[in-house]
Amino acid sequence: MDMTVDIGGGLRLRNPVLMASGTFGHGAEYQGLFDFAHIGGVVTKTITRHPRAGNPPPRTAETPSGMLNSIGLTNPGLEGFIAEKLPQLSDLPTARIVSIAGTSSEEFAEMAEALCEHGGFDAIELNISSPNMKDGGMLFGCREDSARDVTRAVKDVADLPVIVKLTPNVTDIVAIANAVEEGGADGVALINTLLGMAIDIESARPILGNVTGGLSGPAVKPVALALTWKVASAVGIPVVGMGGISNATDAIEFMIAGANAIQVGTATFVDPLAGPNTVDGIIDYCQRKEIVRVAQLTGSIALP
Amino acid sequence: MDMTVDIGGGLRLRNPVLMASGTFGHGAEYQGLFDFAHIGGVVTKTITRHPRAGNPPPRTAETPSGMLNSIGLTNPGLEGFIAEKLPQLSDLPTARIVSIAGTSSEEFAEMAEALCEHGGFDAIELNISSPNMKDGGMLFGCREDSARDVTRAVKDVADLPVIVKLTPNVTDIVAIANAVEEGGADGVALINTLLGMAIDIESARPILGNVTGGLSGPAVKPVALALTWKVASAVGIPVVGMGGISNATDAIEFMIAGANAIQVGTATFVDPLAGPNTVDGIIDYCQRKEIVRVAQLTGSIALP
Amino acid sequence: MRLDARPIAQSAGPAQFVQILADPVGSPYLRRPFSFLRVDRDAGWFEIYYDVIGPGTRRLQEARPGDAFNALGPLGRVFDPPEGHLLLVAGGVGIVPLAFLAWDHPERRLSTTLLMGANTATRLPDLDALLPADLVRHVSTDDGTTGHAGFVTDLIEQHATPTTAVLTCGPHAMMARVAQITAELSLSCYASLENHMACGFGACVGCVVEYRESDREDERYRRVCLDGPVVDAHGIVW
Amino acid sequence: MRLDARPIAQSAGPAQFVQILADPVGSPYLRRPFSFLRVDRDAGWFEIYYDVIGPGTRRLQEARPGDAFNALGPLGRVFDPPEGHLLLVAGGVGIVPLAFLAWDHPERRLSTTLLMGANTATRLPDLDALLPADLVRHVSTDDGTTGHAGFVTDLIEQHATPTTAVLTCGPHAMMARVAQITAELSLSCYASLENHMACGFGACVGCVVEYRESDREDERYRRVCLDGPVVDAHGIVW
Ligand SMILES: Cc1cc2nc3c(=O)[nH]c(=O)nc-3n(C[C@H](O)[C@H](O)[C@H](O)COP(=O)(O)OP(=O)(O)OC[C@H]3O[C@@H](n4cnc5c(N)ncnc54)[C@H](O)[C@@H]3O)c2cc1C
Ligand SMILES: Cc1cc2nc3c(=O)[nH]c(=O)nc-3n(C[C@H](O)[C@H](O)[C@H](O)COP(=O)(O)OP(=O)(O)OC[C@H]3O[C@@H](n4cnc5c(N)ncnc54)[C@H](O)[C@@H]3O)c2cc1C
Ligand SMILES: Cc1cc2nc3c(=O)[nH]c(=O)nc-3n(C[C@H](O)[C@H](O)[C@H](O)COP(=O)(O)O)c2cc1C
Ligand SMILES: Cc1cc2nc3c(=O)[nH]c(=O)nc-3n(C[C@H](O)[C@H](O)[C@H](O)COP(=O)(O)O)c2cc1C
Ligand code: FES
Ligand code: FES
Repeated sequence: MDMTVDIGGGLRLRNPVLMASGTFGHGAEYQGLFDFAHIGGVVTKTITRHPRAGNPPPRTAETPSGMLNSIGLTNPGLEGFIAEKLPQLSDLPTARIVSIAGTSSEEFAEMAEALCEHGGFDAIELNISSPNMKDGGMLFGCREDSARDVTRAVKDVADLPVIVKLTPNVTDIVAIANAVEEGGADGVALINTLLGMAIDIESARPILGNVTGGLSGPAVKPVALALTWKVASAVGIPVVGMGGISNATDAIEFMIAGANAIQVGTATFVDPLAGPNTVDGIIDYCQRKEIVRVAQLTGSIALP
Repeated sequence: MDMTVDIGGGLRLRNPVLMASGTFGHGAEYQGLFDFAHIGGVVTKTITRHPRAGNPPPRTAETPSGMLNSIGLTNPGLEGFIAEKLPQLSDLPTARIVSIAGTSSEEFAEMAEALCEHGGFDAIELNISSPNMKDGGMLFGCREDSARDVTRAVKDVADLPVIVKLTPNVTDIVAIANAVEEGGADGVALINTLLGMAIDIESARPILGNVTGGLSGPAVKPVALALTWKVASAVGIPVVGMGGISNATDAIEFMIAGANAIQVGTATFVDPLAGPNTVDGIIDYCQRKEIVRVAQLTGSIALP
Repeated sequence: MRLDARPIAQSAGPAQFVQILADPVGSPYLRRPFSFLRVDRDAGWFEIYYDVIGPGTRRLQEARPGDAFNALGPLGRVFDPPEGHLLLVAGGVGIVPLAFLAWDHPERRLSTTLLMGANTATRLPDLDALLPADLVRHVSTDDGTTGHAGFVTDLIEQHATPTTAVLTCGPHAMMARVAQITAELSLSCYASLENHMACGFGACVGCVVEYRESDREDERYRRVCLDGPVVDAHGIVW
Repeated sequence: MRLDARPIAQSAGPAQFVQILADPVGSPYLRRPFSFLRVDRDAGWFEIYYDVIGPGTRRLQEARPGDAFNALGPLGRVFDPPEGHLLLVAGGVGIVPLAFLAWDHPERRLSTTLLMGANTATRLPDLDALLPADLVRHVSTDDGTTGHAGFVTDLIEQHATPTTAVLTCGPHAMMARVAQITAELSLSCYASLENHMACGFGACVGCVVEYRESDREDERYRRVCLDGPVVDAHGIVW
């Protein structure tokens, strides 16, 4: 069976299962638990130009079938990442995607250029959709013009595939997806977290130190699937779907809706083997259904 | 203890718990199960100008801690409602709010005018936010100008309080809330359902006959709470919060975030007494916390 | 599975169902509908019988004697069987409401015949445990491992009289075929539908079935939980 | 609660913890962290001890002998107690990791003292069941119903020697007070933190605590699950 999939710009994955940004550290945390060659690839925690401490704790809160996080992009910054994390990442026997976020198109481009010059990874994911960055992170992803511009600025300097990660917190995600396609994106990834909040009624305080955070996990899966279907039906570039994927059944739903590959995020916190188990489950399904190329699943939805 | 709350236009509720539109029929379904004088009020299933059959089944699908629905505003139309449902509704010993949806500002106004002339209820809720109406229902709620215009058109003819119900499926719900306040809304209600989808991987078919539907239930509570907090912090009119409220703890979270009243929706399907039990739980909480007026809870959030 | 619940048991009638909360903490979130298999109105209990297929029925299966469940019912309309010969056509757990009719109307058993279909012998439930001993039954399996070899619907014609009324419950495709055959034979036919339900109360308008004829647009689709679960099989769109 | 899990039991060390999935069907969704109370490395089991406070611990409480749980561990760093006299200061279920230290280092018990505080006598756990018999212990209750009347932190000074090292686990306010008092007494102090955890693995960066000093901005907050759960109580911002 052929499990390989293309996710844009010539990047071919061994199989369609990636580990989502911010839920897999830089890979090292899970080493020893499973063979990374078993999954399609990993996306790093988002890197910013300068080191960031992140938001004050508490940073996570459980919600029905999901969780809120307000991590706030804790990361060692571009130089710190290149010096300390990239060497380890480069050694992983799977596709390595570096996620970056900037405060301006220029900063995005500067980071992409520095990373590409250094090398040692396979693609860039532009995080224009984090709800946990006060200095504009999400705004890029909320407007067509800025989404297009930042994509173009990065594409102008990057010689690796560029995947743009979209926020669900918009009126018309298809318009944003079209804009980044116009900007030259090799692929789109969706969804980042939904804006959410929780309050402790005994103290009347928000549970998160940062008041609001991003909702993820099975609770958001129906939203993510609807948006993946809409975007995949509208763009001509590959789509990486995510949001609440915990197992092969979930992953296959996204592929049927139009995703070329998927990412497993929060589920890894509950089951560190969620990623490789998803790969195995997709293989079982394809065998049972006599599907010879997993890519045939993509967009195979039977509409009424 | 004073459990009364104002939700705009002079409408004072006996207590802050309303039954949400589309989850309580026209009230008759639950008669006999509890005393309606125990809750703050009921909102009818949304009425349209003409009778609607609704969408093809299946119309519901369970999701993690929630459900999707694509009912599609099945209703007997304005005349049918006035002739068959309104008399029963009028007899209920609690506040009666009629939810309406139109395909144009004129149609909204026409319906509001006819209903107000007839009387027998206490307020109108404008549903400009249903994801299940193909002919434009949601579009009104997605744009500031149309949201403002439809509100103004209804306010010009209605002599009862007008509450506008907002959709969460927008980039900037605060802008929409401000627009309907400018349009003269007496209050805002939020959230309606989030757009969602589910697929059966055995058949590759969408589970809902209408492909996509609206997500509700505990899964959406964090999103609803964040948006309620944002809107309540921005507008000068009362806010009715909803989305995943199943019990008093949930209801109190919304009030602390800024809601003047709340609605119980999907939870009623799981527990028909969710509404009255929520009232009792709020009373217990206020007694324990020595809060003499429930309205003091509104906006009492302690930010860090 | 037997549950003690006097108010439910006392008022339960044929074709009605109960909505059970399989997990109070919300996983799965919605209640699950089950038909009554038997009730003892004096002792105040009712029995249900189910296939384990997903999270809800798995939780029920894990239950141990003494566990409590939140159950809401009886819901739906009582089915009053018409006079004359009654032919019950069951597939899978669709046998449950049909068995209850037989249990609840002992006086009708002599004029009732049950036809039960399955893919293969091992998929047949234990009919002796589910049915009154004096109820006449005929079995079919698709693969012929027991009883008639073929579809259960093949048996309808030979067991029907011109005044027979048919009541069916089972997989959609089977019921649709029963409706078609009975139409050809000009027999009246009722189907006990098992549409997916959210509330079970008539409030969500989710469990609808499309009627062939309706006076008004908003009555084209009607609620199975309130109008049914038994509907005139010739009146709906299969 | 005792769980058979040879690989976990064999490698578990003081202060480490285990992440237990209380419900495989996802309610509650996340795993719950619990300290080891005792382990038997030969027999291959470990014990946890918990207060029932929410959905996760309620599910554990409902467990019956023979039930299986998915547990991940041991997680966190092993705490190697420094030489010399050790003063353990516990509040509530914070006693668990401290008890494990005493169980696991029998040779240290004679040079160890445990102080245990509670609001009132009835809130005290059964110390004889939780602690090795030869571990010296002193109790305090806020209302004086048993032991010293007042805060457990009042007892620190009288039980400390100039070279005592203090290890504390319990409510945040208590640990903060222990940190303050030990600073005043110039004693070294370690705290076993119980921050809310999502992954327990270092992957989510959610369980962080703020350090007083850090070379770099991204190290200002550090992960309790990886860096801890035991941290230098004087090195963090309380
Ligand atoms: C009126 C009525 C009477 C029924 N009587 C019986 C019976 O006596 N014995 C029996 O075994 N089954 C009966 N069913 C079907 C039973 O309700 C489902 O098998 C059960 O809900 C499955 O739940 P689950 O969580 O185990 O499986 P899931 O994995 O949730 O679902 C498996 C299948 O059951 C269907 N289903 C799930 N939830 C519901 C729901 N809320 N309402 C209807 N269908 C649902 C799904 O569409 C799916 O096809 C009845 C259904 C109805 C509507
Ligand atoms: C390293 C560590 C060791 C612990 N050891 C013990 C122990 O030995 N005995 C014991 O009784 N308790 C211990 N706890 C606390 C225990 O994890 C919580 O009591 C438990 O998670 C509560 O879950 P719940 O669903 O019953 O309650 P909930 O209602 O979910 O939560 C009640 C309280 O527990 C906290 N909590 C909930 N989930 C988590 C989580 N994932 N991580 C941390 N805190 C959480 C919440 O903030 C809340 O204050 C430990 C916590 C940590 C981090
Ligand atoms: C704790 C946490 C941290 C995250 N950090 C990032 C991040 O740094 N960059 C990013 O693009 N997405 C981040 N995400 C979003 C995930 O990559 C993913 O888009 C989202 O969680 C939805 O998928 P899921 O439901 O499978 O987790 C984070 C999510 C979580 C839960
Ligand atoms: C089955 C169903 C039907 C609904 N119909 C309507 C409707 O007719 N009009 C409307 O304004 N909202 C409708 N809603 C939305 C609810 O009123 C509410 O806004 C939403 O479900 C979120 O609240 P909840 O999570 O408490 O249900 C419907 C929701 C459900 C689940
Ligand atoms: S199940 Fe809700 S109307 Fe029938
Ligand atoms: S709990 Fe996830 S990093 Fe510590």
